Amino acid sequence: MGRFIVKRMIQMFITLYLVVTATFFLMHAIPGGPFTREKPLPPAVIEALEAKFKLDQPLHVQYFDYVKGVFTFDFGPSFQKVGVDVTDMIMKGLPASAKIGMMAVLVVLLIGIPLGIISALKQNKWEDYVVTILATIGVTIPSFVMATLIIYVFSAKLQVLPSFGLKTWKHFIGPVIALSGFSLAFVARLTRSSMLEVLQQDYIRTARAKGLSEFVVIGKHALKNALIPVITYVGPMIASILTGSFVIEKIFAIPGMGKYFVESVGNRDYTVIIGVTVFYAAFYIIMVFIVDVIYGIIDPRIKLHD
Amino acid sequence: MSDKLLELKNVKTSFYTHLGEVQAVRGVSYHLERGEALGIVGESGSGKSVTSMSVMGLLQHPGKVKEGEILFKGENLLKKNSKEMMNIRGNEIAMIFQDPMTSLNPVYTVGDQIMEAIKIHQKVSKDEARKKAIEMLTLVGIPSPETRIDNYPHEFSGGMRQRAMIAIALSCKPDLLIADEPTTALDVTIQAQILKLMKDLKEKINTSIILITHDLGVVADVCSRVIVMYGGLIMEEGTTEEIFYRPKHPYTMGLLKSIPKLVEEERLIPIDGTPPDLLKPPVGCPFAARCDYAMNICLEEKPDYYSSSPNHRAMCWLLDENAPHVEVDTGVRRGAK
Amino acid sequence: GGKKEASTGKDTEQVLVFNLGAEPKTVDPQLNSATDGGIVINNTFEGLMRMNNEGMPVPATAESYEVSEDGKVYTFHIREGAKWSDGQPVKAGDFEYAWKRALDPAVASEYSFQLYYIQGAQEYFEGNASADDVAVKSIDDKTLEVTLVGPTPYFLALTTFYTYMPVREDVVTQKPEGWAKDTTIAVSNGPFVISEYSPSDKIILLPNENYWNRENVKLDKIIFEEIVDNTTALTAYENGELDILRDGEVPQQDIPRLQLEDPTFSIAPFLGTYYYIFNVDKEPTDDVNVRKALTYAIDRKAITEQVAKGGQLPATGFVPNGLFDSEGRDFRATAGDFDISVTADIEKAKEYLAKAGYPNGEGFPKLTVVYNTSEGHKAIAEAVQEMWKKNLGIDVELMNQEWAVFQDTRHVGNFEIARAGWIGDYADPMTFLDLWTSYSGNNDAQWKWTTNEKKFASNKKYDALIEKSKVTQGTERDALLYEAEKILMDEMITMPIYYYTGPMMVQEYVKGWERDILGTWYFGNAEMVK
Amino acid sequence: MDKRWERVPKEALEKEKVVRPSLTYWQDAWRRLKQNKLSMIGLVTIVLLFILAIFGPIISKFSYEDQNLNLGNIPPRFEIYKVDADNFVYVHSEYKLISVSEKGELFDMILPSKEDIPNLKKEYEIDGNKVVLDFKNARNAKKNPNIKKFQIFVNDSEIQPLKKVFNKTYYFGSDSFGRDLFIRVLYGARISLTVAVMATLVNFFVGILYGGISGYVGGRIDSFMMRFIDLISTIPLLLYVILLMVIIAPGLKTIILAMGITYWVNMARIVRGQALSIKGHEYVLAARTLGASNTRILVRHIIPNAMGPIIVSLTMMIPSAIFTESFLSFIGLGVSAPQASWGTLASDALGGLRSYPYQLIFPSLAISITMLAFNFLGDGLRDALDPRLRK
Amino acid sequence: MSDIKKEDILLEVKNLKKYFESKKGFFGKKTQYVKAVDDVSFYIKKGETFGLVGESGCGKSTTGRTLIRLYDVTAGNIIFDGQDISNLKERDLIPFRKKIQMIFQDPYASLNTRMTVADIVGEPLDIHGIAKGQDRQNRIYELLEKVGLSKDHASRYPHEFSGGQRQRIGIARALAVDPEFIICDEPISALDVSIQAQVVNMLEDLQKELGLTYLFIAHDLSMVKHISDRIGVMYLGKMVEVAESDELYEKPAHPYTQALLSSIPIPDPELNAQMEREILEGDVPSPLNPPSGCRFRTRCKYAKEICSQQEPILQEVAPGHMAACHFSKDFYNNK
Ligand SMILES: Nc1ncnc2c1ncn2[C@@H]1O[C@H](COP(=O)(O)OP(=O)(O)OP(=O)(O)O)[C@@H](O)[C@H]1O
Ligand SMILES: Nc1ncnc2c1ncn2[C@@H]1O[C@H](COP(=O)(O)OP(=O)(O)OP(=O)(O)O)[C@@H](O)[C@H]1O
Ligand SMILES: [Mg+2]
Ligand SMILES: [Mg+2]
Repeated sequence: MGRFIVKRMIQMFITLYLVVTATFFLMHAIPGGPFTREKPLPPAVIEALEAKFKLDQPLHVQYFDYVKGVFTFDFGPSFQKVGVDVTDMIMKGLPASAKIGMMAVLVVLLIGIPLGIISALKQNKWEDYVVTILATIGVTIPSFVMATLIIYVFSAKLQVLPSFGLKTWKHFIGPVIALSGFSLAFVARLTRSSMLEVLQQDYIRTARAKGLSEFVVIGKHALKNALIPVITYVGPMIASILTGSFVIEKIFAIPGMGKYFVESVGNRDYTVIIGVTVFYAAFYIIMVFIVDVIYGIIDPRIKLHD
Repeated sequence: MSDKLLELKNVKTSFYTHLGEVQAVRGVSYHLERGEALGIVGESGSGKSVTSMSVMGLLQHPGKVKEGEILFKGENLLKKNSKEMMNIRGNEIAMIFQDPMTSLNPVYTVGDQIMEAIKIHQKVSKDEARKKAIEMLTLVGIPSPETRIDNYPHEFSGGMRQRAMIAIALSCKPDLLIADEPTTALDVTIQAQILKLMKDLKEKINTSIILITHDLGVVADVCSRVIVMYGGLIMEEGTTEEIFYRPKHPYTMGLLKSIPKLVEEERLIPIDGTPPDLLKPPVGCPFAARCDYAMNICLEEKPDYYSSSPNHRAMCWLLDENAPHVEVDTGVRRGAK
Repeated sequence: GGKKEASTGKDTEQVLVFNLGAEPKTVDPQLNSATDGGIVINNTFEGLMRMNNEGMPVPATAESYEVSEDGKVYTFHIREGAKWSDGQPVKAGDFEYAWKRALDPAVASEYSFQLYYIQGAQEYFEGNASADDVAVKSIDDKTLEVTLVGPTPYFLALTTFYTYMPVREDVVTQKPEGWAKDTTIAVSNGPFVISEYSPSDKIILLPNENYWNRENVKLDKIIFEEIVDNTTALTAYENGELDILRDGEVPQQDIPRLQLEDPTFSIAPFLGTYYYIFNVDKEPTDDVNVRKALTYAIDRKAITEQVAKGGQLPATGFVPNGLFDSEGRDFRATAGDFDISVTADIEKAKEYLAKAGYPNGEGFPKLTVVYNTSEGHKAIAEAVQEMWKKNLGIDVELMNQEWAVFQDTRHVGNFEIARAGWIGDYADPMTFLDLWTSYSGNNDAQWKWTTNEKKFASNKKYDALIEKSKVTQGTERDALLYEAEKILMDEMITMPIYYYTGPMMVQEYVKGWERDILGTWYFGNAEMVK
Repeated sequence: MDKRWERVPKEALEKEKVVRPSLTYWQDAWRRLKQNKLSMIGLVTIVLLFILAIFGPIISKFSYEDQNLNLGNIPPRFEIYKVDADNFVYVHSEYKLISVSEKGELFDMILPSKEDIPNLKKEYEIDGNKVVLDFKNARNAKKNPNIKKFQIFVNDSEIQPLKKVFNKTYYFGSDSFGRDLFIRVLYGARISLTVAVMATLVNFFVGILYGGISGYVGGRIDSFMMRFIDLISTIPLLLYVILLMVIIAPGLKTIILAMGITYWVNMARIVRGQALSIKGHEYVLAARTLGASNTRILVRHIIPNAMGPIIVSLTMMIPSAIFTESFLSFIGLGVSAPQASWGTLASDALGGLRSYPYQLIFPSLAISITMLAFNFLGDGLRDALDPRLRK
Repeated sequence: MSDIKKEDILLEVKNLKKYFESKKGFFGKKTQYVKAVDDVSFYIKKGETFGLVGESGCGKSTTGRTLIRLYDVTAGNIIFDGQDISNLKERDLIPFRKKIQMIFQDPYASLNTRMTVADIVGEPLDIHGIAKGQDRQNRIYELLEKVGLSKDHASRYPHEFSGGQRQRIGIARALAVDPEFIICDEPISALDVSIQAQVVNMLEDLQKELGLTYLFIAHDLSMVKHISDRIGVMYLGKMVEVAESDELYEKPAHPYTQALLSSIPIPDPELNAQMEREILEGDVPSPLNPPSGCRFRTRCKYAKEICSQQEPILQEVAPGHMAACHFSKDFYNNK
C-alpha cells in the first residue's frame, strides 16, 4: 500500500507537470493574449504591459518560470484582476463554490442512490418509470436552463426564493438543485442498472436465507457490490462540482471560483488559466486516486497495487 | 401421532421463462419429523434444489410455487408475508446452498457474513459474535480461524467456502436444516467431520435435516429415510434400508448400480440417456425414456404410487400386478465391502 | 456623525443597490480602462472637473482654471476644502503624481494614451523621455499647470475622466497594484469611500466624511452588486432587490416588453456605433461599389426595431449623434446621411452591385461575415444575411468566433466583412474618427495608404485631415472633421448599422442620479425618496 | 395380454426429439427486446425522429432560414379578435396587430395609421373600420396583475376575444425573426441527432475499448492509460476547442472531432471500473485457459457483463452531447447560423423565456422525447441483454 | 523415476511453489503468505490419469491452476512436453492453451451468465478455429450429448441449469478443443452418481480414444481410485504420498492417507453403521504458518519427537511408491 501511494504520487506529479505543459503551450498557441481588447491598446501600452508581466521574455523562459511557480504553489498575479494573486483568487472563490458543491454532492448521493435503488427494486413498475422520467428530465434540462427556470419560477413568478447571492439558506436551494440535477439523474440511473445486476446474484439469496431484513440485504449486501460504477462516476464529479460551475455561479451571481475556468480562457489570463487548471487537475487526480483506493476497499478482488 | 415439522403437499414449482414454463417440480409431497434426517437423492436437474428453495421462499425471479402447501410447524409457509418469512429464515430454517463461490458475497469477509447471521438472531454484541463465528469456523474444520475469519471468499478454497456456508447455516441452531450438497467439495476426512456435526445437531438439539446429495454413501451414513427424485417427481421413498437393499424403482436401481465400488476394476454402469426436458415434460413416467424395462403404458400414463410398506412407496408401473416381474442386481449387498 | 443626520434628516437609511455586472478588473484610477471600474472610481474619486448633467465639465476638485490664449496651457486652482478621506488635503502634487504614474511604462496603464495630449507624455511612456519632461507641474500645493501638445477643445472633459483622477503617493507605494481594493489603506477624494470589497460579490461604498461637498451627499450607502447574468439581475430588480440596472445590463429579449410595460425603463443616449467593416484589401470588398451595394441593401429600421429591439437608432454615418461641433450644432445632423436611408434602398444597392459587375448578384463570390460570439451579434448577422439574400440575391455565410480569436482575425485582416463596434472614450468626434488613420491600431479595415499608396490614396488624405485637426481650433477644426467623415463614408470603409443606446432601469424612488453619455454613473447628488 | 404392458424396445425410445431452433445470444436478446413494449415504443420513436429529421425539412413549405421579421415571436396558439366578417386580428405581445384568418393562418403585420406611443395607443384602418389598440394599462400590469393589458376598439366599441386558435402557419410558433420554429426544430434534429449518434459511437467504440483495455490489461498499461485520461480531462476544454477552431474550419465535422477528443472519457472510466472488477471473475479465468485473446475476453466477456452501466452512460451522455454541441457552436466551432440544432434553439430561447416560453419548450421537448425514447430503449436493451431477467 | 523414459513424461513439476499474499485489512502492513503449494514435485506420464487427493484447502486447485498458468509461479518449474512453461508470457502460452484444458471446480462461477450454452461450448471452437457454421453447431450438439445434455439445452443460459448440469457444460467446453491434457478440478463432485459414471466412462473412453492425459483432482476416493493410474496425496501444500492407485489403497504408507481411506463413506447403511470411522482429531494447521517438521504431526496419532524437528522428504518406499513420512517404511511393511 505504501509503495502504491508513493507510486501514485509520482504519477500524479508527472501528470500535473504534463497538464501544466500542455496547458501552457496550448494557451500560447491560440490567438489573442491577455491584452487583447475590444478597443486594441496602443502598441506602446502593450509593450509596457508585456514587460510588466514578463511576457516579453522567450517562451521557454516563461515556461520554466511557470513550472517553477506551479510547484512552489506560486502562480503569480492575475493579468486581468489588477493586484490580485491567483492563489488568492482561488482561495477567495473556493469557499462559496465548495459550499454549494458540497451540498450538491450530498444531494446527489443521498437522493440519487436511494432513487436508483427504489427504481431497481421496483423494476418496470410505476416507481421505476417515475424515476426514469425524472432522471430523463434531470439530464435533458442542462444546468443553465434549469438555473434560469428556477429563477424564473421561484424568484420571479412565485417570489419564494431570492434571486441572487448566497446570504441565507434559501439562497442555496436554487444553485444546489441546478448543480446537482444532472449528476443526480446519472447516479440514480447508474445505481439502478448495477443494482439490477447484483440483485440476481446468489449471495443475495444467501443473505435473505440468513433472515436479514430486506433493508440490510439491499443496503449492505447488494449496494456495496453495485457501487463500483457509481464511485467511478462520482469521484471526478466531486472534483468538478466542488470547484464550481461557471453557469451556476453566473446565473445565481455567486462569488465562487467556477467562473474562472471559463473567464480566464476568454480573457487569456495566463496565470489564472494555469492556476485553476492546476488546482482542478490536482483535485481531480486526487479524487481519481481515491476512487482507485475505494475500488480495492469495495471489492477485495481488485488489486491495483501490485 | 408423529411430530411433523415439515410437510409438503403436492408442491408444484415452475419457472416462467421466455421459452415457456419450466416445470421444475411437478407435485412433490413428503413430510419430515422432528429430529429426523431425510435424504433426497436424484439425478441432476431432478428438482431437488428447487423444492428446497420453494420451502425457503427464495425462488429466483421467474420461479413460482404454483400449487400445493408447505406446512412448517403446521403453518403454511406460502401464506406468510415477507416479514414473517424473514423471522423464520436463518432462525428456524437454515439452508446450505449448493454453489459456495457465488453464494458468498465477494465483498465482505467470511467472518462478516457469519457474524451477521449470529448477530441478528442471537442478539449478541459484535465481539461475542466474532467469538462465535470463530467457534463455528473451528467447528467446520477451518484451520487458524482467527486469521481466516478476515479472509474474503475468493481467498478460500472451494471446500473452505463450502464450510463457511455450513458455518453460516449452523450458527443459529435451526429447527430445520436444508443442506443442499453440503459436502460435494469436501474431502472425505472433512466430510466425515461435517457429517458428524450434523448428526450431533440432530441428536443434541433435535434439528431435522434434509440432506440433498448425490453421494449415496453420505445418505447411507446420515439419513434414516430417503427420497429419490427424478424429473420433478418423487420416484421412490422409503427408509434407507429399503432404498438400498430393496429398491423398487428401476431408476433407484440404476443409481445404485452406477456407484463405483472400491474393489472392482470394471467399467462403471451409468444410466444411459438424458433427463427429460421439463419445458415439455413427458406425459407418462418421466424415466420411461431411459428405462430398461419401459412398457407402453409407461409412455402413456403417469404411474401411481405403490406402497410396499408404510414408509415405502414407488411410482412405477412395474409394481402393478399386471406388469411382468423383473429382477435387478444393484450391486449393493448387505454388509459387503 | 452630526453632519450625516443633518444632511439626510430621515430615519430610514439611504441605501442604493446598483448592479455593476462583472467584478471590475480594478478600481485604481490609473489602471482602470473599463466602464464598471470607472463607475466605482467616479464615485470614490474626483478629478479636477466633473461632468454635469448636461455633459459639460464643471469645476470639482479644482475651484477654477485658466486657459492660455493658444489653448495649450491650463492652470488649475485646487479647492481649499478638498480633502482625502483620511483628512489630508488634496494637493496639486497628487495630480502630478497620478498623471505621471499613468504614464510610467513600468505601471503599464492601459489608458496611458488618454494623457498623450500633454506635452512629453507619449515620449515618456514610450521611453523616449523622462518623467520630468512631462509638462505637468504643481506650482504649489494648490496650483497645477499643464501644457498640451496642441489646443484640445475637449481637454477639460478629459480631466473628468478617471485616468486623470488624483492618487496619493504614500498610499500607492504601500501596495502599488492592490492598494485601491485594500480597504485598510485605500484613500480617495470623491464623495464616497470603499468600505468593503468582496471579490465577485459586491463593493460597498460609504460617504467620505471629509469630502468637500459632504453636506450634499445624501446616500448612506451604495452597494455595487456583481450580478453577471442579465436575466437574474432583471429578476432581482423586479423583486426590488436592486435599485438600478445600468445600461447594457438589461436583457435584450425583455426590452420590448419592458419598454411598453415598465415605466421605470428608459433608454439613455450612449456614445457608440455598431457597424460592419469591410476588408478593403480583399476581393470583392475592395470594390467600393460592392461596399456601397451591401451598405444600401440593409434595412436599418427593421434591424433596430425588430431585431436589436433596444431602442437603438439606425446609423447613417459613422460618428454617432450626441456630439456637438464648436458651434454647438449636432455633429451628426450637420454631417448628413451620405445617402444612407433608414430603410433599405434596394434599387440603389442593386445599381451599385451591377456596377461592380454582379448584376442581380450573379457571380458574386461567397463571402463570410465574421462576428464574435454573442446572441446579439448573431441576431444582427442573421438579419443582415437574410436582407442581402432577399434584396441583392447574394449568399453570405456567417461565422462566429471566440472573442479573442475574433479580435485577432479582425486585426490581421483575415476576413471580408466583420462585425465591429466603437464606444467613445470622450465626448468628441475625434474619438471615432482617429480610428481610421493609417497608423491607428484599430484600422482593421486595412485601409492604409502605407501598404498601397495608390489604392488607398484617400487614406493619405484622411491622415492629413486628422493630423491637421489636432492643431486647429473652432470652426476650422469642425470643417476638417466633417470632411474626414465624408471621405470615410464615401469610401464606405464601414457599414454603420445602428447607434448604441443605453437601455436601463431605475426605480422611481431613486432621484438625483447622474449618468453621462459614456455610461459613467455618479451618485454624489442622488437620494432615495421612498 | 394388454398391449400396454408390453416392453418397448430400447431403440423406439431413442427417437429423435424435436429440437428447438438454437438461438444465439443476440437473436435471443432481440426476441426479449421485442417483448418489452416501452422499449419498442422508444425504438419506434427514435426511428420516427430520424425519418422526420431526414424528410421533414424536404416536404415543408418553409426553409429553416426563411425570415419574416413582421411575424416574429408568434406563439403556436393565440387569441383572435374579429374586426368584421372577413377580418380577424391577433394582438402580438409587442402590441402590434397581425391580420389572421379565422382558422389561425397568419397574413401579415398591419401597419398602424396613427401611432401615439407616449399614450400607448395605436390606430389602424382595416377595410374601412377604425381599429384602436389601447395598451396603456400595460404599464399598470405590474402593480395590478389582474388588469387587462390592452383593449381593442372597433369603431369605438370595445371588442372581446373571439376564440383561441392554433397557429396554422407556424405550428410551433415563430422565433424572433419570424422563422418557422417547427421546421427549425425538425432541421435541428438533423444536427442534434447526428451529434447524438456520433457521440454514442465515439463513446461506444473509443470509450468502451479504451476503458476495457485499461481495466483488463491492468498494471502499468492501466496506469499509463488512466493518467492519459486524467490529462485530457483536466486540460481546459476551451483551450483545445479554440485551437481546433483556429486550425480547422468550423462545422459539424469539427464538432465531432472535438467531441472525439474528450467525449469518451467518462465512459472509459466507467468501463474500466467494471473491467477491473469483472476480470477477477472465474469465467474470465476460464476463458483465459481456453486461450482466448485479450480482445476476445474483452469483447465477449467483460463488455457484455458491463453492459448495464455502459448503456446507462450511453443514454445519459446523449443530452450532454447535444448541449455540448450547442456550446461549441456558440463559441464558434460548430454549425454556423442560421442553421440551428436543438441545443442552440434551446439556448437561444432562454433569454426570451419570460416573453416567449414556447420557443424553449419545443426544442426542449424534442430533446426530452429523444432522451426518454433512448432511455426506455436502453432499459429494455439492458434487460434484454441480461438473460437472467424476466420476460 | 529412473526407470521412466523421458519421452513418456508429459508433464513434470519440479519444486513448484505458489504463495498468496495475505493481508489483514487494506492498510495492513504485515504481509503474510499463504503457502498454498509449497515445494511440490511430481510427474505425469502420457496417457495416464494422475489422481490428486487431499484435504480441502491443501492446495490441489492451486496446483492445478498454477499448472495451467492462471497463477504466476512463485518458484519451481512446470515442464510440459519438454518445454518449461512456468515463466512463459501470456502470448507464448497460447499454443499450450489448446493442449491443456481445465475443468473448474465451481461450475456456475466459471460460466459467463450472458452466453448461451452453445456459445460457451462453442467458444473454444471459435478461438482455435476448429469448426464453423453448421460444423460448429453439430460439434456443439455432439459435445453436449457427450456430457449428458441435450441439444435442447444449447440455447439456454447457465442460470437455467441445476448445479450438476452446469458442471457438464464446463466439461463439454474443456473437451471442445481435443486437448492432450486436462486438469479436472473436481469435475464430478457436483454430479449425481449416474452422471458421474457417465462422465467417468466418457473420460476414460476419450483417454483411450485420443490418448488423453488427466490430472484428476477429487476427494471422492472411490472414484479417484477407479479412474486413476497413479495417485498423489497432498497435505497442506505438500505432496505426502505418490503411488499406483491400487498400491496406495492397499498399502498406504502415510498416516494421512490411511486416515483418508478410513473416512470414505460407504453406500451401505448397515456397513456404515458398523464402521469405526477414524476422524482426524487435533487442530487443523494453517498454511499461513505451517507446523514445523512434518506438517501432519499435529493430527497424527503416531507422531514422535523427530516429526516436529525434521521435515520428512518424499522417499521411495517401494518402486514407484513414494511417501513423506519418517516411518513410512514401517507402515508400508506392516500393512
Ligand atoms: N432460473 C431457472 N430458470 C429456468 N429453469 C430453471 C431455473 N432454475 C432451475 N431450473 C430448472 O429446474 C430444474 C430443477 O433444477 P434443480 O436445481 O432443482 O436441480 P437439482 O435436482 O438440484 O440438480 P443438481 O443436483 O444438479 O443440483 C432443472 O431442469 C433446471 O434446468
Ligand atoms: N486467491 C487466493 N488468495 C489467497 N489465498 C488463496 C487464494 N486461492 C487459494 N488460496 C488459499 O490457498 C490454499 C489452497 O487452496 P486451494 O484452492 O488450492 O485448495 P484445494 O486443495 O483446491 O481445496 P478444495 O478441495 O477445498 O478445493 C487455501 O488455504 C486457500 O485459502
Ligand atoms: Mg441442486
Ligand atoms: Mg479446490
